[in-house]
Amino acid sequence: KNIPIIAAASSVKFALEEISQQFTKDHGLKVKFSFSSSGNLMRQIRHNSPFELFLSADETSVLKLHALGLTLDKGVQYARGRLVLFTAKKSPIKKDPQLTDVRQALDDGRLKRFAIANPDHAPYGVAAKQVLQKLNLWHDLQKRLVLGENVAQAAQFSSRHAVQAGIFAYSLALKMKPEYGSYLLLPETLHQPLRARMALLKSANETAKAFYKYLQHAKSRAIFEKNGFYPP
Amino acid sequence: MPKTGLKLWLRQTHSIKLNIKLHCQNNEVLALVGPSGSGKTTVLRAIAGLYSVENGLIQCQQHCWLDTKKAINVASHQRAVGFVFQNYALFPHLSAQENVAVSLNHLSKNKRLKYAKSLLKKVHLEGLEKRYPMQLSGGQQQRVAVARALAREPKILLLDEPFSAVDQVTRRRLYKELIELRRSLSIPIILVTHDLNEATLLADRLCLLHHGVSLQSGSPAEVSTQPVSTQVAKLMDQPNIFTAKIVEQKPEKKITQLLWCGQIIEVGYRANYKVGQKICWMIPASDVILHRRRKSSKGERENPFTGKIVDYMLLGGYVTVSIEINQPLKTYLSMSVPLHVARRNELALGIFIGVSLLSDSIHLMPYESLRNEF
Amino acid sequence: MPKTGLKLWLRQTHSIKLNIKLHCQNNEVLALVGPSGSGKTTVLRAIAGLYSVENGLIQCQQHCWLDTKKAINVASHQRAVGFVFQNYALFPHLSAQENVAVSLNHLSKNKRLKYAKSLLKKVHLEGLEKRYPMQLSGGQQQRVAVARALAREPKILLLDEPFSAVDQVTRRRLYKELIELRRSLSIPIILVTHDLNEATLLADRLCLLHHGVSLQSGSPAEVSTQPVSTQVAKLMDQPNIFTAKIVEQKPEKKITQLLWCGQIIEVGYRANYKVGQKICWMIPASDVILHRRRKSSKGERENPFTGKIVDYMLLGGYVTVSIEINQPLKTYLSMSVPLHVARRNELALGIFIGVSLLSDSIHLMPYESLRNEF
Amino acid sequence: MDWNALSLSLKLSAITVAFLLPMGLIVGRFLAYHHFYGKSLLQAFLAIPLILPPTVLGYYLLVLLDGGSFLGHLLETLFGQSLVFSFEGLVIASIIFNLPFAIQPIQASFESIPREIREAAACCGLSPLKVLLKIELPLAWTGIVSAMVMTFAHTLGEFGIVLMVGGNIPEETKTLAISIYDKVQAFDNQAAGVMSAFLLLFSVMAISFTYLIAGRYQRHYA
Amino acid sequence: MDWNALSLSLKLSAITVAFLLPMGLIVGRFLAYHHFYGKSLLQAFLAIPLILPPTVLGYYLLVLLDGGSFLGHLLETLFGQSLVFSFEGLVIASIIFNLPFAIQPIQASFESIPREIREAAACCGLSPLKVLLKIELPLAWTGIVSAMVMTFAHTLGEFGIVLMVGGNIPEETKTLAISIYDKVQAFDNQAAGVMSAFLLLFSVMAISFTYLIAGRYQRHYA
Ligand SMILES: Nc1ncnc2c1ncn2[C@@H]1O[C@H](COP(=O)(O)OP(=O)(O)OP(=O)(O)O)[C@@H](O)[C@H]1O
Ligand SMILES: Nc1ncnc2c1ncn2[C@@H]1O[C@H](COP(=O)(O)OP(=O)(O)OP(=O)(O)O)[C@@H](O)[C@H]1O
Ligand SMILES: [Mg+2]
Ligand SMILES: [Mg+2]
Repeated sequence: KNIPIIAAASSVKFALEEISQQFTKDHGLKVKFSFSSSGNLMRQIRHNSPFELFLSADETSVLKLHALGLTLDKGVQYARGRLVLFTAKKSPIKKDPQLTDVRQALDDGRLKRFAIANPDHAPYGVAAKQVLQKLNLWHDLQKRLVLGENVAQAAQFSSRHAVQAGIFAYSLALKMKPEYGSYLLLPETLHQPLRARMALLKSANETAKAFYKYLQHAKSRAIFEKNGFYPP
Repeated sequence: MPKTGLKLWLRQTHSIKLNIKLHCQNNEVLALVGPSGSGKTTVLRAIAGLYSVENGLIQCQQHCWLDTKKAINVASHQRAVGFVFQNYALFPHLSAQENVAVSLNHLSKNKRLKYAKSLLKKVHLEGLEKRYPMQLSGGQQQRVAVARALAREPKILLLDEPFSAVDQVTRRRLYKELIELRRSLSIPIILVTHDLNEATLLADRLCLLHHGVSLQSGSPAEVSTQPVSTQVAKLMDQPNIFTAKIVEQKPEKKITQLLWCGQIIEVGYRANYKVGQKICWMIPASDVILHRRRKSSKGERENPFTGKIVDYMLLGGYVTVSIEINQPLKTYLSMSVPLHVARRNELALGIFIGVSLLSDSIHLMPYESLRNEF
Repeated sequence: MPKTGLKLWLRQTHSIKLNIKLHCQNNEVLALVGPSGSGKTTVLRAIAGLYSVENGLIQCQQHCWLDTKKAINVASHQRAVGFVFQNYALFPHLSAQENVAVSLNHLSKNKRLKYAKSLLKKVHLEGLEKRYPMQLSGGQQQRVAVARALAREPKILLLDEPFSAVDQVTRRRLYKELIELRRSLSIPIILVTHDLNEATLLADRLCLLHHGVSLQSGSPAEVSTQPVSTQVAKLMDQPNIFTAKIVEQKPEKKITQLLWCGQIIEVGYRANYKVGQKICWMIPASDVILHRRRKSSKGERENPFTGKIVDYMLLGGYVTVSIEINQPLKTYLSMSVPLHVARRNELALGIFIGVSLLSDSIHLMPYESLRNEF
Repeated sequence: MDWNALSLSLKLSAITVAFLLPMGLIVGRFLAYHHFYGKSLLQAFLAIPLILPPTVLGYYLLVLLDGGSFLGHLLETLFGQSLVFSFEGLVIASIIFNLPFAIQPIQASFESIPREIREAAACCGLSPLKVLLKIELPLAWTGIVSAMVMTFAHTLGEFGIVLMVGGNIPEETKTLAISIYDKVQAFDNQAAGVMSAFLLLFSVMAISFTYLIAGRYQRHYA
Repeated sequence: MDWNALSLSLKLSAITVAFLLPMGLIVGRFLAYHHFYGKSLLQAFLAIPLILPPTVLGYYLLVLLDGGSFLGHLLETLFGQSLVFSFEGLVIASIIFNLPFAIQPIQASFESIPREIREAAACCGLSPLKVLLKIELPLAWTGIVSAMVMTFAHTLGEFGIVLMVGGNIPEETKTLAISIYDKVQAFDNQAAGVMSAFLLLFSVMAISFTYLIAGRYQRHYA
């Protein structure tokens, strides 16, 4: 009964499930996941959670827990998230890396709603906000924003008819069925790197540590990449 | 039959079984009596349009309220009925005055309250206008209900056991008020009650219901002393119902003779019975006459019987005794006399007395076997 | 006072006001009568331990159930009372037999059902054991309630208006059954009723309650014909209550004379009243004697009065008439005679008749002003 | 304190109540006085919002109300705007979510009016409409008030559906409950605590007041 | 279909019901038969779980039950383990969340037993315990069944609190409702639809059945 429970951000769900299958195949060891938003997980870890490894979607959550002395060390960065611009099936918006048509659509009224994750607490929301700020769209777009509770909800919103475009994680865009719409990968220069960091928690057992190592292995990197995460 | 007043028949075979025919003239009080569940309330509800019957006709003051053949069925609120419900059904959130004013829908608000006040005065409730139903005693609530029912100037007044919830002293007062009231009204009044005394006291005519069927209608005295069947007699609470045989018919002497308990009883001549025929007969308890102890009076020749007193009950100044006429057959005659008469004649359990059965009070009915059913 | 039976006093000044003292011997039926809200049910509930009073003492068969001074208060289920509730309060989810068996808690399950069956047989309910309360008529429910109350072999039987929910014919049957029943029981029976006839018929003694106070106890005849106050007389539904003045005291002739309506009334000698004193008096309606039309009898010398008949009511074989003795003062005497007597003497509205007031039946009470309050 | 969110929440609650009052009256009264085949099934359907996770219910509402669906398209042309991510959409979601809270107490209070009282009113010559206005509504009012208070309080606190259908737009669909949630997520426990305390205080006061008058009422008439 | 989550949900619901049955009986009966100062306030407090956003309630429960708090410490030493992130913790949260659903119907059903029936039972010589067992429980059973069915259905659907207190751990605290939520989040609409449909079907059946027998009962005795 030493299957460790790994707390992981919802955004890495698909990748992690694949990696853990591979891990079990390679090492004969099993792990369990508890997916939630990074914020929720961090809150739970502060209140005696049974988690042994924490994969955050961002960096700050891990560093904060480290400052509280709840992790073994500062941990490592395991992936780099990317953002996409997504437009629903019948959206009148044309996609381009500089969001020029978004600007245009904003001015001519074609764009009514724009979805991002909540920049107050969701890492991908923070990054999306940075993109919009960098492109000088933040101020004008703010009234048009619908905020997802997390990045998945932002993706849900983006695929709605009522929303013309949205920015969310590349990893989720890969999972979206093409009938909902299409995406465009945004250049990383538009936002601070979405460094996803993980750290072993105080209670980590051997399996957790092994999995921690396995996640940094090239095999895992490949799976991460397949699922929309770039290597750190 | 006059055109005014109420004319009604109801027939139904499903759910509540009904077969009822009755009429009530203006300024007449008709008592609907019958045991619990006999359909009294149902008839009132049908008149008020609160219960839909399969087949029926209800005409009131030349208005047709229901005619199932012509598919006429006037809505409740358009039939001008005054209905006093069994438990009054006052509106608990309205004061006495407002309760009455609800029925004065056609007047302006101001007039309404004024007129309601005057109506409450009529039923002796001045000063209590502002009270809510729960602050009124049973008798006072009943009066509010009556005032409310009358406020509409109804074409008929329906009273469902209006006295059942009040104590005896109040009840007596309310009787008097009803008697006064009906003098001032010229509409039919239908009074539901399961109290025969009440019906006798208050009604001009009485209609006896049983299992949804109207068995007999007539003046209270008539239904009570000349019931059409032993069933009616029993329901009218007659204690002396017996079977006998016709033994002689003397049309010339205007006499019919019965054989009962080995003795001959003479009654007024009844042509419609044959000699040898079995019949049932009854006599009211108050028409069994006691033979005086010491001196005999002329009545004593009329159908004299003697027997032992086996039961003695004192009730409101009157004594009811059971007299054993024939011990093996368990035949008992019930009679009642004022207490002072009972004292003067030293009536008591176990003593033997003589009684006479008044010929005129003996009533014959078709034969039916008399079981003591529960 | 014997040690057995029930002895009770209750006093309370807050919430429901009470000041009640009563006792009831074994094999005695005590009727608690009084208008609605007078506290009858409350007394029964106090006896059964369902209502807690401020100050009181309840002793039954030498057991002390309540003594507020000694802080004794036995729990309901440990007082062996048989309680028949006003609406029977049968357990709706249990059959008649099971309802009775609940009271036989001390027996084994098998014996319980057997004994319950035999008890139901005693109250003439064989064959209906398996029925649920809602499948029984009012009278049958009442019998189940009685059987349930008796099953426990109670030390006292409490009956709260046991006949109010059943119609008259059934009621009469149930009276007979209660009379039979009490013969077989040797415990006190307390019967609450607001029907004076019922109390008179069924009870050995009667206790009159009013606003939570026991006003008078005694045999029904005593309380009814010798009330201690006009209030009691009114509550006992006496129609003839009047004020008068003592005008002469003749101890030697054993006579006291009153002045009433300008005439002298002679009554039996009452030492405790002074000449000139104002008093109240009453006479039962049945003790006002009618003077025969054609022949006079010896009773006619006793306090004769004449007056006009202003009200005539026929009620169950008896006629009640109001006689106007003094028109300006609106003084009316009420009397009742059997219907055949009324017929023979041709009583009718508007005719003048003579009556005698039996001296022995006239009862004097302390003076109180007689308003016709509502 | 997020005053914007508070005023939005109050507005949403008030409008929801304003819509549910007539709906609750019609449906509640109908259920109280009519018996028909499948009534218990209908009542069960009305209880669905109590059972489905709010976010899931919210998701289905989102899909349903969005312009992509047939109904959504219809509503969009009807209202001249998309209902999702708008205050109007929140109102619809809130109405659906509160149906059981509004209907059940109203139904119960109509059921508790004795049939004879209503019949007596008809015999007094009141038309069915006047019976409703003068007799039934005054007698059922505690149930109606209770339904409205519960609906109001419950809309104040509702969160999953509002988040899903509303999209957390400040001054438009960001209600107090969402604001509390956001503060909790952003580790601003103090602000979350203050707002929760306010919400709780208001709700407890409203409900205990309702129970209090309901109790009064019982004592008054029963 | 996530069978693990389903079995976990059923287990959680069953255990919650098992705990709430006696609690609901005790508290519901107490509230039905006793009048005291502040009763309506207490009743309002019992309704709080209806009002506070579940996630927020969940957060406060997390803080409260965690070993760091006094109560949490106490419970931890009592149960020999931390209650948060465990099935036991979920049970506690679920019990708290369902209090109003369990207590209100039970209270109502006890209130509807006429006082005289209970008094008659005492006069038949039954001790208070026997009155409860032989008279009150059989007469109140429809209310009790209704409370239990509602609690069961509602626990199946509860999500916000379970997520917060339980931590979404598969086979331990990941219930059906969370699984549906996860599927919705992961764009697996088909799986979410199937599970929602199952949840709905079960709940609607359970509730309509309850209403049906409640209706029967009314016709039976009233
Ligand atoms: N709503 C109803 N549905 C079906 N049957 C009914 C209904 N109301 C009354 N009944 C039945 O109809 C019959 C007549 O009832 P009704 O109330 O008219 O009797 P009643 O003579 O007024 O009796 P009571 O003296 O007890 O008031 C009874 O057998 C009763 O059980
Ligand atoms: N639970 C109660 N709390 C307060 N007052 C009560 C309660 N029950 C009865 N009363 C009051 O106590 C008084 C006596 O009531 P009780 O029921 O004993 O009268 P009753 O003589 O049995 O009347 P009825 O003939 O109507 O049955 C009444 O004034 C009544 O309003
Ligand atoms: Mg009736
Ligand atoms: Mg009473």
